[in-house]
Amino acid sequence: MKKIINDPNQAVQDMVNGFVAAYPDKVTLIPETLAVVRKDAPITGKVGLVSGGGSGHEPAHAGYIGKGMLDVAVAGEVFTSPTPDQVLEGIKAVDAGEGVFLVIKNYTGDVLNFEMAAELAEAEGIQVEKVIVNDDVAVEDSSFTTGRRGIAGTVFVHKIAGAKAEAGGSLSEVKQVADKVVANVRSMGMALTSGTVPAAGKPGFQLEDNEMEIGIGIHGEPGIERKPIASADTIAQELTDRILDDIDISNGNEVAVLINGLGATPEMELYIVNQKVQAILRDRGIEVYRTYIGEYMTSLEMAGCSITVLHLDDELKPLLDAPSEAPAFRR
Amino acid sequence: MKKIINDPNQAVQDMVNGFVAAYPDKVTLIPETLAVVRKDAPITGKVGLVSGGGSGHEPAHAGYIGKGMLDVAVAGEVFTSPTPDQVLEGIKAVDAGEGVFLVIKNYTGDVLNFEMAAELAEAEGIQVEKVIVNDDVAVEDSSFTTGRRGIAGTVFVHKIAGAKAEAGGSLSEVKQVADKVVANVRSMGMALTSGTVPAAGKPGFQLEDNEMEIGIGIHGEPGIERKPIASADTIAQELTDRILDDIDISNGNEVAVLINGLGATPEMELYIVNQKVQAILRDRGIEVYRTYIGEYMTSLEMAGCSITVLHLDDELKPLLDAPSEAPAFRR
Amino acid sequence: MELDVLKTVEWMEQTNEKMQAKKDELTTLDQPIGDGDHGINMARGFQEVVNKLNDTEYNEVSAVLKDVAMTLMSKVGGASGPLYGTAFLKISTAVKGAGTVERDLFAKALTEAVNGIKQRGKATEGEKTMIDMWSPISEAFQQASDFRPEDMMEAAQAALESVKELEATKGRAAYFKEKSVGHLDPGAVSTFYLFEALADVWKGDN
Amino acid sequence: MELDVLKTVEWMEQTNEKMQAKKDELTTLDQPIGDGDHGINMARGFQEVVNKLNDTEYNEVSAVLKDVAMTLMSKVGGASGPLYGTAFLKISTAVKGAGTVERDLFAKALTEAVNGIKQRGKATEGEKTMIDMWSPISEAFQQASDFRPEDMMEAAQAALESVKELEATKGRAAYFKEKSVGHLDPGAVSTFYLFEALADVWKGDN
Ligand SMILES: Nc1ncnc2c1ncn2[C@@H]1O[C@H](COP(=O)(O)OP(=O)(O)O)[C@@H](O)[C@H]1O
Ligand SMILES: Nc1ncnc2c1ncn2[C@@H]1O[C@H](COP(=O)(O)OP(=O)(O)O)[C@@H](O)[C@H]1O
Ligand SMILES: [Mg+2]
Ligand SMILES: [Mg+2]
Ligand SMILES: [Mg+2]
Ligand SMILES: [Mg+2]
Repeated sequence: MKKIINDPNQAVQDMVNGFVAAYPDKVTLIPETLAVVRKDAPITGKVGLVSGGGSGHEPAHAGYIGKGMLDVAVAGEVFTSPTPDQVLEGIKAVDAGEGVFLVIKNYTGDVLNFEMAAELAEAEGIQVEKVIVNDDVAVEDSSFTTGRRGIAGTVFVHKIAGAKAEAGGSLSEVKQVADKVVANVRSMGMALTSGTVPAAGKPGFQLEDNEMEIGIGIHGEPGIERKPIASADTIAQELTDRILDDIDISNGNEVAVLINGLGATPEMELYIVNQKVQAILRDRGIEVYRTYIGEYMTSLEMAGCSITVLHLDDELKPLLDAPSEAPAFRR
Repeated sequence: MKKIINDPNQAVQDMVNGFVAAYPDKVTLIPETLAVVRKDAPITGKVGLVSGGGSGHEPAHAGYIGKGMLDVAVAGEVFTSPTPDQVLEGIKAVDAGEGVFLVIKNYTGDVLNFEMAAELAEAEGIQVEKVIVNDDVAVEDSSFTTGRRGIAGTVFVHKIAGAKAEAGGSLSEVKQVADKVVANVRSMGMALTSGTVPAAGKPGFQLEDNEMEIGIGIHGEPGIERKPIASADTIAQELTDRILDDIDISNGNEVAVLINGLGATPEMELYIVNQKVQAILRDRGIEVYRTYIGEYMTSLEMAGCSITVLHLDDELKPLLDAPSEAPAFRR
Repeated sequence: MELDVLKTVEWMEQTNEKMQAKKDELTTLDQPIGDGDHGINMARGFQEVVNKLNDTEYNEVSAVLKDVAMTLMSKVGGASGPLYGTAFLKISTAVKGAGTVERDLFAKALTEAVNGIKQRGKATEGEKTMIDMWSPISEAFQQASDFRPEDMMEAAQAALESVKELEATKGRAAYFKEKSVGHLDPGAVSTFYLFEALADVWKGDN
Repeated sequence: MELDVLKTVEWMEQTNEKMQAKKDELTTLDQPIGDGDHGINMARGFQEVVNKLNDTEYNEVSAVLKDVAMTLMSKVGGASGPLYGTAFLKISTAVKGAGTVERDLFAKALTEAVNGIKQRGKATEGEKTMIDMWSPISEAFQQASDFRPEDMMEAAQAALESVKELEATKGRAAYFKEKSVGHLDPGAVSTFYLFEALADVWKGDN
């Protein structure tokens, strides 16, 4: 294991400290937690937006904190959902009386811990709503879920629900638009190598020099097929086809595209993938309204990428384009 | 070599096409070149800003194109400076009669090719000025330079010179402020692994599992010392000390900090490094005005990071904070 | 079987020792069909449990187990934290008021624990999870009235064998449906160690 | 030595064949003390040179060499592109007007080439660059009037030996100052192949 860390067991704490130290005017740490919160929270009149999950997906989730996106991000240990008490602290820190909205990726651990936190918050009189993101078309049920996994499409949920909340949307309006994003977003990923959990010290899985894994998740969990490395065009075709087979987007529709790096893949390769994705969409008469390329939802130092397509409409477009001060998604 | 590419010899062309396809409203490709240019260039009344260099440093350089930063980025083959004729096309595309400013990193290849382009442009009656960025304190002379190398500090030159040009600064004013940035910016990097040039097919160098290399450049060229991997804190201390030994920044001064990932290092580790860098600066009474963390100037899939410190003053601060629409440096 | 406060604390201490010793094994088991953190999670969680128990005075077994539950819930995270937490919370509630917990009561408590895990995780037997260890052990407890630690471990051992042969259907990546056969489930194995620790403490009874 | 248009084109064709064959070797040489692209750069550049020459009719050696220069300049990039380009541009200028280039004229042209490289790259002999191949070959040309291809290759071979022993001082990372000893400079080696190709063509004269 080659990592720039101190104590592997302190990596998440050190990271969270380092994050807060980078933006001391904007965010702070809730004492005795790994929850990073907007300094101006709770914000009067605004629904609080909470996300989080295991660490190792940076810039998710703290990078999406800021005016126009999240109010708080609760970090767990690497690939391990945060505990209910920490999520509860996050919820309490951002509740301004308008209720709090939770963005949860569909993994058993995340769902269990966030739902328990929601129950505890409700018991304290806080109104809580949630959305469970399940954009990964690779597997219907995975190592960690009943139903699909939540992966990079979560970023669009943060952005759009965040814009809605910032614009003064009510808790049920925020939920409605978040549900709409989840209904209209699909993703799929692939990997060339796997990452190493610092405290584990060895990679999650091993691929041969000529192998890739298709349908990978973001925790180093296995995908659906292991096969010889194909060209960027072939990979882009396979992932995009699987996504478009799964969702009704037709000629003349508009979409947002996210080509997401999983941690160790150079941006050069993401652009190469994008070239093909755009060609496929163009051939189908689908109009690309916005394209995002970079590392948005990673899996430690996994080499690989995921493709996300979000079907847009006139409600979603302005929310996607609304201002955001989150360091990892500035608009 | 595990890469998501098509033909290794077409990787740069494919990348540039994929980049332009991502932002078709904003940028276009100059025909028969690898130069990406703002769609609205040349911009009346504005000095044109040109950067570029070998590929493999993404998001540099095309990611810094946009209102408030660069007008054109000329890409060479991987780690190979673009040729003078391509740079010349870039210069011609952005000259609006106010002159053109070149940002060059101090590598023999970049300097030779950009200077030849400048001579050709001047022969065509275009006013050209330039700055040679040499922020790397690791080596006085390197494999590729006489004098210091130019690395991640270049991003601050793009940002500040870009803001000056956007604000209507004259060619000599742009040069003056760019020179000031170069005089006040220092960087140093380290690596855990090296990247692989696609057409070469094997890594630039090999480190043992317990080794790191200090003082690395951004082309896989060797650093100044190879030694056992140290903790993040030790690494941060060594790099920051070397930087601060080299430049007079004292108690009460303000700086901008950039913790830059070299391609394969998870953002988690960059935050861990930042924790220590901020502590060191705080201990010295140096005030951090802005911190940037992420991949700004990479070296393919090299694992490692660099630290950059820019000494700010009242002229540089507003330029750093001025709006930018570049996809890789939004403000 | 006579679980009093002291023995309950001892059970947790021995469990912790096992989790520390088996940390790498459990993590390795979690890599091929999971995300490679189960040993880390268990080692962190039970260390915190022991820290908590050593810092506190208890009058009742139920109170010990409640702190075990709350500590696991608040220190583990992931899927296993809430699931183990729920199991211990159910046991704690079931044994409330008892000075020492006898076999019958413990058997009843285990039924509650199994139901709690199933409900929380929306899963059932045969899906290659920790349920496939908790459930057969619980069933074994219900049957024989002269149930001894050796019998428990026999049931646990048998469960270990069968969990290996299970095909992960619902809870696993499609890719691993068949490939999961032959792999142990990490949560089932950590549960095995939990009961192995109980057996050790229990044997001390006699 | 009698370099006419045909022979000059042949020289470039043979050079290209060598660069293609030695592509990996040159790249590997560029890895330990450079950035691992020299073979790629040379192979790309001389392939383009040959494409260009095959597409064009020439009346003069100078015109061939000018196209070589311009092609290398516009297709190679990096440090070697402008340096090789400058060298050929200087040679082209020096032989302008000559129908065939004889040894004396070529020797004069080489001096110009060496000066051109030095000026462009702000470097000089002994810094472990291509100059340490161009310069000794050029010098050898100046001295003997009955200079033959075998003599040129002897000088080139000797230069290869000495360049290996040079310590990269100015142009190299501090770290490699001593470590560079024993390594060949990739640009010096590609220059060696350039003149080896010339020797082959030249030998055909006799
Ligand atoms: N829905 C579920 N019901 C019961 N047990 C489950 C369920 N999901 C996961 N588990 C158990 O949890 C174990 C994994 O725990 P752990 O690795 O600590 O958490 P995570 O899965 O969040 O990484 C699995 O081996 C399995 O035994
Ligand atoms: N300043 C210089 N003067 C002369 N030759 C140089 C100089 N800098 C580099 N070279 C030559 O160029 C070669 C490297 O070329 P190449 O790898 O193609 O370009 P780059 O160095 O830009 O990657 C070196 O081996 C050396 O011979
Ligand atoms: Mg986990
Ligand atoms: Mg190069
Ligand atoms: Mg796990
Ligand atoms: Mg080179």
